[in-house]
This record gives sequence, C-alpha cells and structure tokens, in this order.
Amino acid sequence: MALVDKLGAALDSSGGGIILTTVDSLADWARGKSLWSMPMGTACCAMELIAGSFSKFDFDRHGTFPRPDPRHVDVMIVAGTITRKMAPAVKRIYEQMAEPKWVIAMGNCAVSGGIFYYDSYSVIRGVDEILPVDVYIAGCPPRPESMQDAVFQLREKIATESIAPGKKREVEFSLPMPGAGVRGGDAE
Amino acid sequence: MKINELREHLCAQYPDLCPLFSIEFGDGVLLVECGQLLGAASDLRDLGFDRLGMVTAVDRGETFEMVYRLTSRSMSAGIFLKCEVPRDNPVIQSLTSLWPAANWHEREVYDMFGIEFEGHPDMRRILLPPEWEGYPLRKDYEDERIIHRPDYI
Amino acid sequence: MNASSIDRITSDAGEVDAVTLKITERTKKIATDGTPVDELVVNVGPSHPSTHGVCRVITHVDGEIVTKAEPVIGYLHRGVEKIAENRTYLQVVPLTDRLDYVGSMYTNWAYSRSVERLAGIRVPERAEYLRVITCEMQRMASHMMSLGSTSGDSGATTAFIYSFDIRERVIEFFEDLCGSRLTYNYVRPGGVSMEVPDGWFDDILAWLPIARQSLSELDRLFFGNHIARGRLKGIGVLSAEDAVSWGASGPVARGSGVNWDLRKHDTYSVYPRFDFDVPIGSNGDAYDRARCRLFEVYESMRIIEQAIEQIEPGPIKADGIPRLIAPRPGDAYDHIESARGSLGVYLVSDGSPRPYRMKVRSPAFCNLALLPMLAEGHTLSDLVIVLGSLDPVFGEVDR
Amino acid sequence: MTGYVGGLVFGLSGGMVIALAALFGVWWERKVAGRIQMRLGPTEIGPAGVFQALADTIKLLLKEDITPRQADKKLFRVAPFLVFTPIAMSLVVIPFANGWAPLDTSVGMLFYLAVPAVSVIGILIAGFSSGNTYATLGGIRGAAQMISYELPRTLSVLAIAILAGTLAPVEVMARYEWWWFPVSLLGFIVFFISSVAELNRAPFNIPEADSELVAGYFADYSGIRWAIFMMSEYGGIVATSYFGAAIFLGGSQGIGGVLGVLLIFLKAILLITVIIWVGWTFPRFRSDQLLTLAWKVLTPMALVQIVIVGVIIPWL
Repeated sequence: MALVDKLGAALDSSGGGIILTTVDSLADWARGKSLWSMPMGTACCAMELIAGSFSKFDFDRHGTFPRPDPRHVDVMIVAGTITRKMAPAVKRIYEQMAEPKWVIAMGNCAVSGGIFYYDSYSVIRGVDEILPVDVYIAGCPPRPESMQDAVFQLREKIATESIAPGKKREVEFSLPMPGAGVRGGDAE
Repeated sequence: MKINELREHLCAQYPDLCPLFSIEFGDGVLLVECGQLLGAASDLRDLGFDRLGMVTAVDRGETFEMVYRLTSRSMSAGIFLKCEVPRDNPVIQSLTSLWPAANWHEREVYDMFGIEFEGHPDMRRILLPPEWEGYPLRKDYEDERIIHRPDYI
Repeated sequence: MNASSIDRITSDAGEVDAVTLKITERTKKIATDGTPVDELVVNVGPSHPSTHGVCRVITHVDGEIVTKAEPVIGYLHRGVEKIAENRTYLQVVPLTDRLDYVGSMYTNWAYSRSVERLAGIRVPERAEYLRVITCEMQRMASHMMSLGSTSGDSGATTAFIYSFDIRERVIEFFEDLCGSRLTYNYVRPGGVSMEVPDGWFDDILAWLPIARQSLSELDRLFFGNHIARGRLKGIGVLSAEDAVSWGASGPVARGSGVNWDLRKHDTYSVYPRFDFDVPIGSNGDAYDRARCRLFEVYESMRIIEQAIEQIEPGPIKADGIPRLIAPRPGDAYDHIESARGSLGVYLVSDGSPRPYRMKVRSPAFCNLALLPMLAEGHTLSDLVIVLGSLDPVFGEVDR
Repeated sequence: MTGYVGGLVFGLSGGMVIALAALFGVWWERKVAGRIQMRLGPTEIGPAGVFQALADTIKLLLKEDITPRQADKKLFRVAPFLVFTPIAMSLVVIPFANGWAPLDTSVGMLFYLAVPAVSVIGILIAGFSSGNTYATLGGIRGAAQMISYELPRTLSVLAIAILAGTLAPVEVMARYEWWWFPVSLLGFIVFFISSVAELNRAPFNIPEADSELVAGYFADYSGIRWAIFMMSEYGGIVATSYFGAAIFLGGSQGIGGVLGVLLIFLKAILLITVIIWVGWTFPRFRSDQLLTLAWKVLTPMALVQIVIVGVIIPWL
C-alpha cells in the first residue's frame, strides 16, 4: 500500500472531508494530465500507437509520453492481439506497474479478439480476460485520434477516483452528453 | 526458365527422377518416396536449386503430404518436392544437413502437424508454448477453446 | 539513381574502419574454486522497446559480449492458417492484411496472385499497374519504418521521427485511396478494390521530389553521423553463402551481395516494363542492409513515376469473378518481392469454396532464424541493432 | 544549534532550487525536443505547457513506491539519495551571479569536479541492489563510463585554472577575458563532451539505454525514488551548464546585478539546449566506442589544451 493510500484512508476515517476533496482534486488533476503510457504494442495497432506519439499526432501535447519501463508508467496501452503464449507476459508487466494504474484496450483484438475471434485456437478474446480494462477503443486498427479520445475518456474516469481506498468522487462534467463528457479535463 | 526446359534439364541430369516429375499450375512438382527425400533434395541442390524456400505439410487424411519449395537463382525457377508421410507414423528425414534454413521450418511443421524429423538438431515447438497439447493444423484437431464461426455460405 | 548509387554503398563501406567485436576464441573464465563462472542470462522481451513487436531473445552475456542468443517466437501466433481454412477465398484477404502489418499490401498481393493462379483469373492491366504503384509505395512506407527503427534502436530518436514523417505521408495517400491507414484490403483476387480518386496520381508525383529531399536529409542526419556508422558497420556480418543456405531474402540477402530480387530475376506482373536497379551491398553487415533499404526507396520512387506515366484507363477488376471462388483441386504457390524478401503464399484447394490449406512463406521468419548466428560475439547493444537490421514483423513471423 | 538550523534552511532552499531547476529542465527538454522533431511538446497545462513537469512530479509523488522482492531492500531505498546528494552539493559552488556563489571557496572548481563524481557509487548500488539483470548491467556500464570520463573532464578544466591562476569559479569569472575563449576552445569541447558523458545523457546514455536495457540502473524504481533520479539528472545538467558558462564562457562578464544573473542564465540555457539537441539527434555510443572516445580522443585533446595554455602563459 502506497503512502498516499494510507493518507487517504486516514483522512477518510477521521472526517477530514474538505482536505480529502482538495487532495483528491489535486491528485486527479496531476494523474489525469500526466498519463505516461506503457506501449504494450503486440501487433498492427502498435504502428498506430507509434504514429500517435510522433510528429503528426503528438500525444506529448497532452502529457502522454511513452516509457518502455512498466515501473514508470500509469497506463498500459494494450495495442494488438494477445495470444495465449503472450498473456502471462502481459499480466506480469501489468503487475510490475506501480499503483495507480490503468489499462486501455486499443483495437478490436484487445477488446474482443476482433477478426481472430472465431476459429482461432491461440488468441485470447479480449485483454479483459486477464486484466481490468478501463477504456476500450474499437477499430482495426483505431486511428491515433481515437487513442487521444481514449486518453481524455480515461481522464474523466480518473476524475471520479479518490485517494481514499474504495471511495468514489462525484464529479460534474461540463459537457453532460452521454459518452462525451469533458474533453481535455478541466483545462477548458 | 521455362518449365519444359527445366524438365529436360532434370531428365538429362538425373534420369531416375524424371518419371516422378509432373507439372501443376505451371509449377514443377517432384513426387518422391519419403525414403528418397534426402537423396532427391541433394540431387536438386546439385542441379542448382540452392535455396530452400519453405517446408510445410498438408493433412490429406491417411497421410501427410510434405511440401518443400526449392528455388534456383541460376535458373530463376522454383520446384516443389513432395512426399507422403503416413499419419500413424509421422517420421521423416530432416533436411537440416543440406540447408540450415530447414531448421525453423521443420520445427514449425512439427509444431503444427506433429511430424518428427530425424536428424534435426533441435526438435521443439516453435510457435506454440512448449506445454501445448495437440497439433492445430491437423484436420482432426479439437480444442474446446475454439469458437466456431457460424456458416453463412 | 543508377549504377553509381550501388557503387556508393560499396565505396562508402570502406570509409570508416569497421569496429568488429566478433570474438573468435573465448577463454573460459574459471572461478577461484575451479568452477566456470556462470554467464548472465538477460531476457530480452517479449515486451521490449526494440524487439519490434513481441519477440523474446534469451541472451547469455559474458560481461557485455553475447555468447548465445536464442530467439523465442510465437507470441503473436494467431493461427491465421487455420482460420483461413474456415473462410472463403475472398474472406481470407482481410486476414492477410494483419500478417505483415507494416506492409499489408504485399500479403494481399501474394495471396491474390496465388488465388488467381489457382482459379485461372487474368488480371486487367490497369489493376496490375495499381498493384505495382501501391506496393512500391508500401515498400517506401515499410522501409521507412525499418530505417526509422534502426535509428531508434541506436538511440537517434529524431531520425526515427523524420523517417516516420515520410511513412505518414504514404499512409495518407493510402487513406485517400481506400479509406484505411494500415489494413487496406485493397489488392484482392481478380484486381483491386477501388479506382483511384481524382488527382491522386498528381499528388503523388508532386510529393515524390519532396520525399526525395526528405530522404536525403534523413540520409545525412543518420547515415552521415560518425557514431551511427560506427554502430552499424561490421555488426552482424552475414556471408553470401550463409544468406543463400539459410534462405534469407530481401535486403538481408542483398546486403550480403546476393543479387536476387524477384521483381528483376523471377519477374512478375508488369515489372519488366520498368527501368530500375537492385541495390546490392558488399559487406553483409547491418550498415549494408540499412543502405540497401534506403536505396530501394529511391528505386521504388522511380518505379512509381514510371508506372504513373504508363498507366492507362481500363477496368480494375477481372470480369466474372464469382463471390464464391471455387478453384479446381490442386495446389499453387506464388510469390512476390515484399519489403522483407520473397513472400509466398501456398494454397491447396479441394474444389470447395474454402482453401483446404493456406501456408504463408514469410521472409521475416527465415531472416529471423539468422539472429543467433549474427548476434553471437557482439555486445548486447549490437543485439538490438542486428535484430533491427533483420527487420522482422512479428505478425508475419508468427502468423 | 543555529548551525543546524542554518544548515537545514540552506539545505531546504537548495532542494527547492534543484527541484525548480529539474522542473524547468524537464519542460525545456520536452519543448526543445518537440520542436526538433516537428512536434509541439506539452501544451495543455499553463502557457506553452510550462507546468507539465509539475503535474508529472505531483503524480510521481503520489505513485506507489515499489521495492521489488528480489532487491536488497536497504541499499535499494538509499541509492537514489546517494546519487542525488552529491549532485545537489555541487550546485553550492556555482556562481549564479557576478561575484556571488552560495559557497565562495578558493577550491570551488576542484569541489565541483570531485563531489558529483561520488554519485557513481549511488548508480552502482542502484544497479546491483535492484536484483534485475538490466539494472545490474546498467550499473556496471554507468560506473565504467563515469570513471573513465573523470580524467578528460578534470584535465580540460585545468587550462582555465592555469589561465586564471585560481580555482575559485567566482574569481575566474571576474578575471575572464574575451581571448580566453578561442584559446580554451579545445578544452571547452572536451569539457562539454565529457560532462554530457558524466551526466549519462544521450548520446552517452548507455547506462540507461532505453532501447537496450529498458531503463538501465533505475529500471526497478518507481514513484518518488525514480523522480529523485530524474531530478539529479536535470540538476546535473543545470549545474554543468552553469559551471561551463561561468568557467569557459565568462559567466556574467563582470556585469553585476540582475543583468549579470540574466547573462549567465542565458549562457547556461544555451548549453542546456545544446545538450538536449545533441541528445535527441545523435545515436547512442556503444561501450567500446565510448571508451575509445575517452582515452584516444578526449584525453589527448585535453593534454594538448594544457600544452597550448602552457605555451601562451609566458607571453602574457
């Protein structure tokens, strides 16, 4: 358990609600704005993931920066087909990541097995069979723009999280459209 | 090189291989007995087929049809070398002594069809995990994890 | 680009002394109590920044020197060959897209050629030209990825991004053509799926000079760098004999001086109508392989220009292709020169509308088998360079 | 007692300075690298994304601090501070303004060259205690590299010390004359290259080597401990750039006040930018190339520089 979780639990139990809210909003702001990604590119989608961090799409604008080391990252982007042989490695890398951590399933293969859903003997049908997935992106492969959208959706999800274990925050989104939510977090 | 020239060339050099030669879809096919495989491959290599393009197998029910694709740079031609392996005793000579390229190809065939290669230095599964059971590309392969696609045709 | 460009590779190679760390004899280190000192086993992969996908290399190192490198593949084995047995001939085309995902057009084409041979389909000339144009553009895109990742592996991130910029433009052209950025499904049995949009050819012709300029910039930025040349020269030397006997093809074989390009020497489609050269290396090291790729991009541009000049209006699909192609029983193999080498598809038909067996002869699979031989004796830093210079795409290696 | 309080205040303010320097360095690096690569770099937080590094730091502070099971736990936890402390200490002798350094000592240059070199111990400990093959290799590479580049770096600074006749950076800045720059150019180049190597920055980042060793000696660190490694890296860049600007480029050139502070700041920024530029453009050295450069090129160059200065001195 990280120090911050202990702090959250202490604040929650001692009734320090206002402090907790303040710390929560700071934490969620920082976590949402600095989502470093572990590019778990296994197949075709990895190409779009690479394209996403390069000149044309530039995820670095949103503070999303690929780091190959699982210890340093916040979100694992599973881009591509996961096979039975690969699954233990993916799981292990997820376990190596430091809390708090999130998973984006990029592409149909990571969502459901995609084109390999039927008749394949070796493909895992969706990475959610082995990992808890936060955001799903459809597409075969999805465009890098959808990747950016996924980062924004993940920010919305992070905004509802509290540093106190098991607690949820109530957040009002400025754009209360179903499925749309805030684009770009609280910067706009 | 035209396929007929190839046949003439082959027949001139190795008369015993000549009757085994046939033409299918514009490609030369040499169907041999599995016992002769190594010798025939060696002959073809001397003839100028210096590259082993691929090794694969086809599940023909009672037998496995081994398919070797050889290509020749000097003749700009390719040829199939085929032989039938019985399903109940799938053992065949390895071509690793002639072409080191056969190493991984034969491992793949072993992985997918369970055909064992005699004289292969490293007969292990290559694509599937070592603990995998069964040989997926056999027609009778069954796995409860496969979801079969509904037939739309 | 003419013959002199090919000479340039050869003459350039002698410019800097090749730093070769290949050790022929290694003294076995013995601990004080008489037991041999264990080597460190470094597990590279299956998720590692420079394995180009999901390859695992179990590397034994003695200090920094690799004494044994054993690639473990199959982490992306999706069983495409089995799936294809349950799909109709046309339904297999999207599957082939996902094999060589850096160059989807090639597998499309190789598969389509195999089906056409099996079913006796004649492809209209315009379709052949479109196939050549798209596949040569795909070659540019694929080689830019390979060159970029070579520079990325050696630490030059900016060169990676510069080369990716060229690739990105090619992908934009493909997007205009068929609406997809990566998996095109464009080349299909009997022709191609779509007619080109208006002005597409003009846009390409206008862009090619810019691409040449960016390419020469990239050339200066990366290959002009002393460190880069030192990193690539003398690394992973592959002799011509080994290249042939190990079945290597494409830039890996040509970097070793094996003059073998299917477009030229076992020609297919409309390639005999174009004037182009095949760049050949002489030393067979990572540098020559990378240079071959760079010059092939220039040659591809020449081919594209000639093809756009020669192309004439006409049908883009063969007439009378049924939705369910059911060829007569038999087996056929056809191959094309992909960015990684000779890519072949072997199809067996039993007369039904589904292939009885499909086998993809993947060049990257054969090339990757060379890794243990090439990496041994080099440092751990060179292992990633050697792996990158073989340019494996694991969708195709593992299938 | 006052001594301790003063030390505490001084240490805390020093920590703040180095943290600020690191925040600025990270942001500047991402912006400069972005511009080099036809990108924008961070844009979202603050004007031109200037607070991006702040968000990163807060996030890293709040992240789980993992100590791997296979690690030597005590050493693993202490190693980041062993790297950070010497680098932070080296900032003490940097002249940030005309005639002022936090610690104006007569052996400032010696202090600056000697103290950060201690951080090699931290790197070695970090690598070994992680119990991870990548980290171990990274630690060994780091130690070999940092030790071999100590020599050319120290020799290169000697030339200026001879010219100025002092080892105090503040004094050097005061005595600087314009013609020292062409005379000590060779030494400056050696100093610059070997400093980049000392800092484990690209193209000398072979201990980190993100395409080979994933992250090298800090591969197993997460959260705040990893942030400390990053802070010491950027603190080191700032320290080196300021030191180089003061010693080789004349620093504030005798101009006092805010203008002088600005002048040395701009010179340091120039050097930081060059470090970033080179780092993102050049391929990484291989270990043997690295040692060849140190022993066959840089060390002789530094010796030649000393000879040049030695020849000139009698003519003054």
